[in-house]
Amino acid sequence: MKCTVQAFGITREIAGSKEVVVELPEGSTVSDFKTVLFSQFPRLSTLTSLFIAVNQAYAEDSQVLKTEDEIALIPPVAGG
Amino acid sequence: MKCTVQAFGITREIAGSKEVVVELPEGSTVSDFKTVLFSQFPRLSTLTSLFIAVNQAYAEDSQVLKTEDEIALIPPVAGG
Amino acid sequence: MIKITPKPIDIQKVIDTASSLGAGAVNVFIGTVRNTAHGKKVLWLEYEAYEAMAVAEIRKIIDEASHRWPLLGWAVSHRIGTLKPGEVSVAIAVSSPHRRDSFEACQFIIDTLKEKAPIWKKEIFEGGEEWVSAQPNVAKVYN
Amino acid sequence: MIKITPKPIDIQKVIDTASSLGAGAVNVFIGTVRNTAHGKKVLWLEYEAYEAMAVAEIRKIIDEASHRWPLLGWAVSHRIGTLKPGEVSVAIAVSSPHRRDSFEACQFIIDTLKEKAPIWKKEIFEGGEEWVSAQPNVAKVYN
Repeated sequence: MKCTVQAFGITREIAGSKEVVVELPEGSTVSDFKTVLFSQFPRLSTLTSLFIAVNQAYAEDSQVLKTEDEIALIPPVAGG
Repeated sequence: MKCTVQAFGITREIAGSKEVVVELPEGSTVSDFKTVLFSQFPRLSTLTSLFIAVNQAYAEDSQVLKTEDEIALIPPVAGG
Repeated sequence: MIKITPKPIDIQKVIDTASSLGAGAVNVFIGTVRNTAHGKKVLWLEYEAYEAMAVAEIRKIIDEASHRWPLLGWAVSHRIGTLKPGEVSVAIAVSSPHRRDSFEACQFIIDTLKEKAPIWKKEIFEGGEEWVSAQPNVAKVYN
Repeated sequence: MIKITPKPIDIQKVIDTASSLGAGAVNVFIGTVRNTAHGKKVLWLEYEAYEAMAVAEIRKIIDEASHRWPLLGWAVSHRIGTLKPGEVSVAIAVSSPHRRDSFEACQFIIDTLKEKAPIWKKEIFEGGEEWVSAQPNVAKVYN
């Protein structure tokens, strides 16, 4: 399946775009997604941390992704 | 010596006036002053506490009063 | 800025006075008149201060706070006179490089102000009135 | 009120939104842009948010705070876009019957917001720029 992923902050700059497309086998988990993502954008693995948001909430590594999910890259936050 | 004393809050209402005059022997302390004050206005001794301010600062019971001192009655405070 | 005033408190001015370009944090405490106390409806409050001494005591509190926390700015404004429920009785603002210090210092200032500053309030209820904390055997009011 | 906005934050409005007639205390935290970080002069900051999720995360934080403390009102406004030193990046206000709760709840909200809300900032220095906290081996900035 083809996932369109929103990228914010430093991940947006590393990806060079607000959105990145990642091709994943059906039934992939968040953890699988990160493996593919890091191979596609190796610099993302140098961040202090990288969380994945699914449908506007922090996702566990074991969560299974579906085509219709809203996925986003959450590098270390620094609000306030 | 004659001390003119400022009264605030409930002490002003008990004294019935913003200022009360207390006659004291020379060399009197804050403690002596309170004794005379309580005999003059017995209801003042029913307050939760009564501090005496001398020259705009809290005074110890042992402090000796002088004619030129600015004296004030400080019933329990409740600012804020 | 330490101010004892019969006029409504300008909170934005208190904040602006306390702010600093080197600060990352401003903490502000605002005391407001509650519409109830001891289960009774409050009609209004009468605040009274020994103004010169109140300013002197608040200055001591600020000096102590500045000694204990790295404050970059501060302001305290306390209202006197007649206040209705919802009105602002006191506004305190402090700024510091980091936020924890601003919280701690602001809380210290209001806690100590309530303990030391010669300011009094009388609550006027329906059918009664009372100088807060002045007499024993009367429920204490905290805010 | 939870607001993520590119416009300057109206602090008085945040306070008014959080205020309540039953409250004796309002605590307000204001985050401001510092003019230095890691000893370097900050020219400006760029704030960016994943807006829908930021609002959702802040709502969870408010729910948790409302569960832990007796809050009567609250408001959170976070700015995004370009901010210069001295400008307000975030304002949080909470009201409660008694003051200690307002301090604790407000501090909990800003602490947790900084930890959880998907908001990012890039510091632009003279001769460089940096996404705060994003990469290891770079001094962290707290405010």
